[in-house]
Amino acid sequence: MSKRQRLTPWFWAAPSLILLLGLLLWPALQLIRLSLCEGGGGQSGFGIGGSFYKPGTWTLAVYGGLGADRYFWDILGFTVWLGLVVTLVCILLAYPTAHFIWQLPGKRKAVALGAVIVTKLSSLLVTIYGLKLILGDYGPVNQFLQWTGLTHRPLMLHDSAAGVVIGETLLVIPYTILLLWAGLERVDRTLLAAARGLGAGPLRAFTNVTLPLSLPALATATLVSLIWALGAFISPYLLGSPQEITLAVDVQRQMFENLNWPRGAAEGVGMLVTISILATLYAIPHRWLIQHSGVKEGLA
Amino acid sequence: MASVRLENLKCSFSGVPQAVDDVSLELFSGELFCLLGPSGCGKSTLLRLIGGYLAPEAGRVWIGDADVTAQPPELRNTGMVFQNYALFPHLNALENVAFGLKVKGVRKSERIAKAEEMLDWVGLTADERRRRPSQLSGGQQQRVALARALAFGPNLLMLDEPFANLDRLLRERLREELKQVQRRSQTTTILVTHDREEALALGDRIGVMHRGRLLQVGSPEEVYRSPASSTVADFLGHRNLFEITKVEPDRIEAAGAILPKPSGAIVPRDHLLLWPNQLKLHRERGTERFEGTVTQSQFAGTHLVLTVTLRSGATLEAWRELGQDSLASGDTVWVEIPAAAVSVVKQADE
Amino acid sequence: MASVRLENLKCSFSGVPQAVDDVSLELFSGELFCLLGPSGCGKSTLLRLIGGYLAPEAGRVWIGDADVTAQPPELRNTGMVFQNYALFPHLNALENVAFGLKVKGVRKSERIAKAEEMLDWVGLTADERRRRPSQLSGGQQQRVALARALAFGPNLLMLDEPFANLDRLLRERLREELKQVQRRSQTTTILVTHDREEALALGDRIGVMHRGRLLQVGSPEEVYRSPASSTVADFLGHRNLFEITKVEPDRIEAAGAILPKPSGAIVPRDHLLLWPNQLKLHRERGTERFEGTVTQSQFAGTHLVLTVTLRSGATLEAWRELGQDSLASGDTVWVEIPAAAVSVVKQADE
Amino acid sequence: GQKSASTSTGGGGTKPFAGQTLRVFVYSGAWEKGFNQYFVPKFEAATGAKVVVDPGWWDSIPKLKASPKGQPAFDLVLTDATQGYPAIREGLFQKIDMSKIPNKANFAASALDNWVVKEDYGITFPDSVMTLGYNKTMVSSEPTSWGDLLKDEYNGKLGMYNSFYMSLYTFAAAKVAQAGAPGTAHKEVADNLQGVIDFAKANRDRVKIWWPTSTDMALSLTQKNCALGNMHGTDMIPALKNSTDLGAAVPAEDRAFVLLMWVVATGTKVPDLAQEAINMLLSDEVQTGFAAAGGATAIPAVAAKMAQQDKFWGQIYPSTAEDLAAVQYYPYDTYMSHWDDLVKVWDREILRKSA
Amino acid sequence: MIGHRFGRLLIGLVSVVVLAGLLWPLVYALWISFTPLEILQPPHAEWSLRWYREFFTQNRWLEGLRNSLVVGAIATGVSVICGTSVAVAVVRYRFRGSRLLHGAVMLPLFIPALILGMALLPMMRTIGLWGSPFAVALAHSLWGLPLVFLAVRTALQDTDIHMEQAARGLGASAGQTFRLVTLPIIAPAVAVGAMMAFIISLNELVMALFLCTTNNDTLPKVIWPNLRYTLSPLVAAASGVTVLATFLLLGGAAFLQSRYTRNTS
Ligand SMILES: Nc1ncnc2c1ncn2[C@@H]1O[C@H](COP(=O)(O)OP(=O)(O)OP(=O)(O)O)[C@@H](O)[C@H]1O
Ligand SMILES: Nc1ncnc2c1ncn2[C@@H]1O[C@H](COP(=O)(O)OP(=O)(O)OP(=O)(O)O)[C@@H](O)[C@H]1O
Ligand SMILES: [Mg+2]
Ligand SMILES: [Mg+2]
Repeated sequence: MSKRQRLTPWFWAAPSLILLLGLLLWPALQLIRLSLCEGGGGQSGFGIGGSFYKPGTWTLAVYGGLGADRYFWDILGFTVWLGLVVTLVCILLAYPTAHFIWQLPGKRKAVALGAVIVTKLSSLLVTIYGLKLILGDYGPVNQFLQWTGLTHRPLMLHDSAAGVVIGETLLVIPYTILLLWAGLERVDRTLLAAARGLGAGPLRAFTNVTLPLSLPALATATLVSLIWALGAFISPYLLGSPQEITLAVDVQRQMFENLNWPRGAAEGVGMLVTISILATLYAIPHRWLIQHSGVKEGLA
Repeated sequence: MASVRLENLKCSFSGVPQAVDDVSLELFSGELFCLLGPSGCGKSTLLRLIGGYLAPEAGRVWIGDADVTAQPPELRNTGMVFQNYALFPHLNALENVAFGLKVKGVRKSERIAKAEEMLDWVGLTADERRRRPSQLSGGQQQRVALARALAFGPNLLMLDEPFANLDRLLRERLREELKQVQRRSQTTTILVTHDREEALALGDRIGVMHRGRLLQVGSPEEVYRSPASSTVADFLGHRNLFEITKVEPDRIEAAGAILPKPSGAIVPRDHLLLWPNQLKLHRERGTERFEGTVTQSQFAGTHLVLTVTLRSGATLEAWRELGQDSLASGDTVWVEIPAAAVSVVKQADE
Repeated sequence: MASVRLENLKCSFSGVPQAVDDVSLELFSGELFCLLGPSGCGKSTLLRLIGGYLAPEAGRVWIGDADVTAQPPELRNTGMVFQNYALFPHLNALENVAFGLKVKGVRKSERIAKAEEMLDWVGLTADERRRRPSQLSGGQQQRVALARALAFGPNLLMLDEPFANLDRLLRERLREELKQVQRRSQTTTILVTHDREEALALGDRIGVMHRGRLLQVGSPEEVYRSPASSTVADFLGHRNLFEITKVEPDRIEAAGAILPKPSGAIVPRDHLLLWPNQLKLHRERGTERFEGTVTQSQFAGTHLVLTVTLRSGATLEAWRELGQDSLASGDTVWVEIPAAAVSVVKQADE
Repeated sequence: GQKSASTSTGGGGTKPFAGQTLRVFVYSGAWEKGFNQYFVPKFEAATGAKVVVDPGWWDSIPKLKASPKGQPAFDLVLTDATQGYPAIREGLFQKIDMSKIPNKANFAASALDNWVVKEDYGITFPDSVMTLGYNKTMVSSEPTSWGDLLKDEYNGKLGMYNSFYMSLYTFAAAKVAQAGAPGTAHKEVADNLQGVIDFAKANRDRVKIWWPTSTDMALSLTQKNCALGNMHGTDMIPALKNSTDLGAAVPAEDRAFVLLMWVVATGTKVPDLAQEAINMLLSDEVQTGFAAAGGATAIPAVAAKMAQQDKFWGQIYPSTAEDLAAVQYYPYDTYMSHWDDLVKVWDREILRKSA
Repeated sequence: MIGHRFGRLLIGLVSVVVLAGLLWPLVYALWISFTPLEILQPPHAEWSLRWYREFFTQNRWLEGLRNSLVVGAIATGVSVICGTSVAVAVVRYRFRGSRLLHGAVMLPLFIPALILGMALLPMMRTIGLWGSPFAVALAHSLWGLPLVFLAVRTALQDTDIHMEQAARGLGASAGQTFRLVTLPIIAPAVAVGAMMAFIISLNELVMALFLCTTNNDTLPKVIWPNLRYTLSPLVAAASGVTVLATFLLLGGAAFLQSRYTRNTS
């Protein structure tokens, strides 16, 4: 391979590298540095608590504290739980929806896609508060449930885990739908016809052809949903109770309500590590999915 | 197995008002029907209509006793080799072939055995059948498609140029064996081909399509030797086709030559068809011989194909065996046209 | 324009250790070279190596005076018709054809004119050339691919079965004109084809590939009439190929028949090749005639192809003109093998 | 820039601060609106300086901390005690010259009874008052005392702020009310912090909703997701005005205010201008404006006038001189000295069900 | 046949419920935006345009909308360029460091916005971008980049490589091939990626909180701090206007695009 050829990929990667090295390296280092400072807290010497951090100090104390802190592990556990549940719900709901949109004829397809996008064009707050009104004790959903007789007292759909999952799903699922739809659009319809001709009904044609061919998109959609749900901030913050705190929420709490910057930074590092681990773990099924999908080999 | 009846099928695309135009056809149970026609005449479209991959605008499709016009492909039990193969990219060759059996619910060991058998038949090595379509050569892919269409035992087999990318040897073997398999299983088969010889050799009957219409249907000999129109004759590759310009009680004129009138009613605008292997070329002048010049000489394996331009300007094709003394471009020849070399093609209104 | 030199090219895929195996070849500037070979023998792979779409494991590629082994495709100025066409799905036929000119920076009006001309040539209607590949028939797509490869005036043209999906008429016209265009522009051309007749009719020289190796290179007549090995002969469709089992000073034995020894050195394991059109079939017994039974009779347009099984069990193919009295399956015949009907194929070690 | 320049020349060209710019951080929403309406034009007209208002949320202190030395992101900052105390100790704010702020005298002394003022770091003032908000349709009788929160009928129907600076004090008020000594919450927090904490732990299950923002609580009350709870006074007023279902009370005992302060960033280029601004912010006129926009005021005369004009305002904020004299902030000093422990217990054992 | 119908019905039902579920909060919120009241309550008897009037008379909100669209456009542009090109590098070439690059591209998504915002503030001030819309936009493109990358990577992976080879063979350079062949083929995926990048920028608050200055506040930066106090229906009206504005812009772009392609073909 000539030198020129060896450099070609780096040429393609250059814009991103500049962006990442320029803007990401510093924050990442900053985050780690901050987590290694001594906290202000009771020992700040001002006679008052909560004083951000002590510049220039080095300690692993925060990490030690985190490791021993049940509270942190609870939050981490909930974060991961929420990430997985929301991802699962998103995929389960988004796949049929994306498939449905894919099957729609031209104009109606555009309308359906527009509907998915439009929900993300309005302010998050509006969506969340709109949802809060809907999920209230006396809101339409609870009234409907009581009317059907499924329940006799209002379900706690707000300020609860249910609310967080519903809210986060609502925020994440448009991405899932869009990614899955883009994947399905690339499925060659003549292959479906061929499968039908070989005696496969619509369901078998789906499981044997459409599904495997859309696996790469499914893999990507899962990854994006997972990462997004793991970083959940707004819906646990506004639709959850203190029982449903995620790492992203707690980073904010630690930094700006409890004024403990090193702890906030350390939790940020924890979040980075957690997501990295999950994303790496996910690479295993991801690769499996890709392999079973007939994706073509790249140029050698 | 199943007979097929097409009644006034019609199909159009935007910009192509008559991709398939009022086609009616009856296929007999167990017959092998060859569909011929120029590129873009609607052959593939017709197959797609029969297979249910496309809904006709008008007309009906019957398979056996059932009107299947409204039925989806999976209920028609037709095996199809698509022109572009349409192999499943995520399955290897073996899985592709076993697909039809799998969705039929055949046990794994059984369907693998059947698929292996089919792949043996089309000559894919053990190694090749573990590969995905993207890792197979063009011809190998085509063979997988053929094996796939046959493996699940369809009632009706539709092959859209199934041998186009195969070498002659393989093609001949496969078409031989296909014919045997087809005979044995009595599977009604439609074969689209561009190869006249293939059609003549294989087909129980032949249909010639042109611009979405079915111009002639008949046995190979019938169609080849008595084309229904000059379009058909032209398409079948008859080069020596000349419009008859003058008809007298016992003579006719065509291509500037006066010939004895063949039997039967002849009117001007009918065509004269001369068989190139029956024409005799002489180096000497003689009665009833027409002077011309050899303008091209092409080697065709077992014989030479000579192009002769007559005095009248008409161009003839005549074959010459290799053993005979050779004629080269520029030589002057005298062409003898025996009665056996002459056929008449009636002009149908199209 | 450009000569091409391949030196010991080698390429393998996982599972296919010798997709292309030590191929050396020199193409003369302006020649039309036909590449023949069974499905999966490595023809397309060889073209991809020459075009730079694939990097060889060993060996070099020279185009003109330049070693282009390490150069990307766009610097090689080769036009290629891919076996699967590889048309751009987002461009219509016209834009596909104009693509090569566009990236060369040719002005819009000019490149459109050129593209239109090419499409006229391959016979796409004005309406069809506004359509995307997915809306064209198989043959139409292939023609677009052909037009695209020719339009931008490459130094080297590589055609991977460019006529496979075209009907005979069109194919003949196009290959005729291709040859003329090629002659006129003196574009070095490699044509992969399965059609023996195409290769014989078109090629200045022919190469026969088998399992990644180039077995024989020569003029059409040379290769056809004097195949370098039984593999080549077999591939060229010579049916009457028999291993010589016994060599005596003036006679040889093959296929159970004792024949006069042809001139030249002959050893056992060489093969005997009988030309089917030279064999004479008689209804009567005679000296030097071998008894056999007609087992199959196939119509081939201008003649019948008869399969005759000899007493020894060997199967012969013999042609019979249509005019002669017909022989049917089951008839007993006596085969006469004139000296002109016999060639010898030396057994090369492969 | 042009507009203010022309005003200043139009004003006669004698203005002391012409051409200078004052960057002010205020809270978004009501504060921002009032500030822009009642302060900015007047101040610009009077000084010839230009005011750049940068409204925000909790981002002021981090932004200041992230600013390079000597180039603070703002000159004048509005902040509260929880962030302001440590920020002052961090050295983010500089001392001001109290002699340049004569209007300080307008304020009730109680408002300024604070170390921030005493150490010359800035001017403190009461803002939002802890309010007992409820939905009339959800209560059998309108609650009047923090002790009412402990009634059995409201068990599991309370809404409380998830920040301890307000809610722990609410628990303290309820505790002393239950013990029959309303009005001693401050003392209780100072003397018996552990008792208050234990009380909060014991009663945490009565809370249904731990609200994160006023918006949330207002919504929860109107939607009947909870029956009653503590609330920011400032944010209760618009809610009361718009929903007849809602009711609010500010029990006179244990009334507590949020402590806000005007402070000047260390390293500012325009310290004098900032002081001038603080002075004007304390003027009768500006204070009247702020009060009309829904804020409290520490100027007795202004408060009395407001209470006459607006009955909701009067219901919630102290308006008589003696009320004003009794103004108390949340017990920030106690909080600060036990900060780490409080945070821990609050987050783990009160907000969350301890395992 | 019955199973088939039932399956279709079920899929249709789920999809309609999901789509309705997605739209419902928005519709509800838009309904609220017509309230005459000052709190988030749907209008009952009487509808009013008061909050829209308020929106259009308050400079800060209008400017916020404008800034949001500008920042979103820049962020989308940067994300699309970076994300698409890096996807090409990772999918089309095998080279040392490819995996590392892959990880690095994903990394921004793993770091809380808060940290990014706090750390980027001093940096933007030193490079002198602070105060321009590029500061926020570049920060947002850190999140847009991985999303575009993921969407495009998937599309590139199953784009037929023969197409690109054919273009190269016709004399197109790698760049031309990408522009004229690859890009149009993967356009839907790029569009989805771009859409996601734009949406993220439009909604992102925390980085904006740190990196915006008064003259380039984005809409979330204007809206969000209000949360501390009683959120007014102005926010709902703002959403109504945002939806409308974005749609007009997108629709206009699509219209021009279709006109353009019709003229050129
Ligand atoms: N990507 C690949 N991976 C693995 N094997 C391959 C790949 N491409 C081709 N092959 C194998 O290499 C051999 C040569 O393939 P090639 O396409 O050159 O054959 P070909 O001569 O063009 O055949 P055909 O006439 O059928 O098109 C075949 O056996 C094929 O299966
Ligand atoms: N999807 C489509 N949209 C528009 N026109 C189409 C479409 N599919 C086919 N056509 C047109 O319909 C006509 C018939 O196409 P068809 O594929 O049936 O031809 P064919 O006989 O199979 O040709 P070939 O031998 O070249 O494969 C052609 O002119 C083709 O361009
Ligand atoms: Mg076709
Ligand atoms: Mg090939």
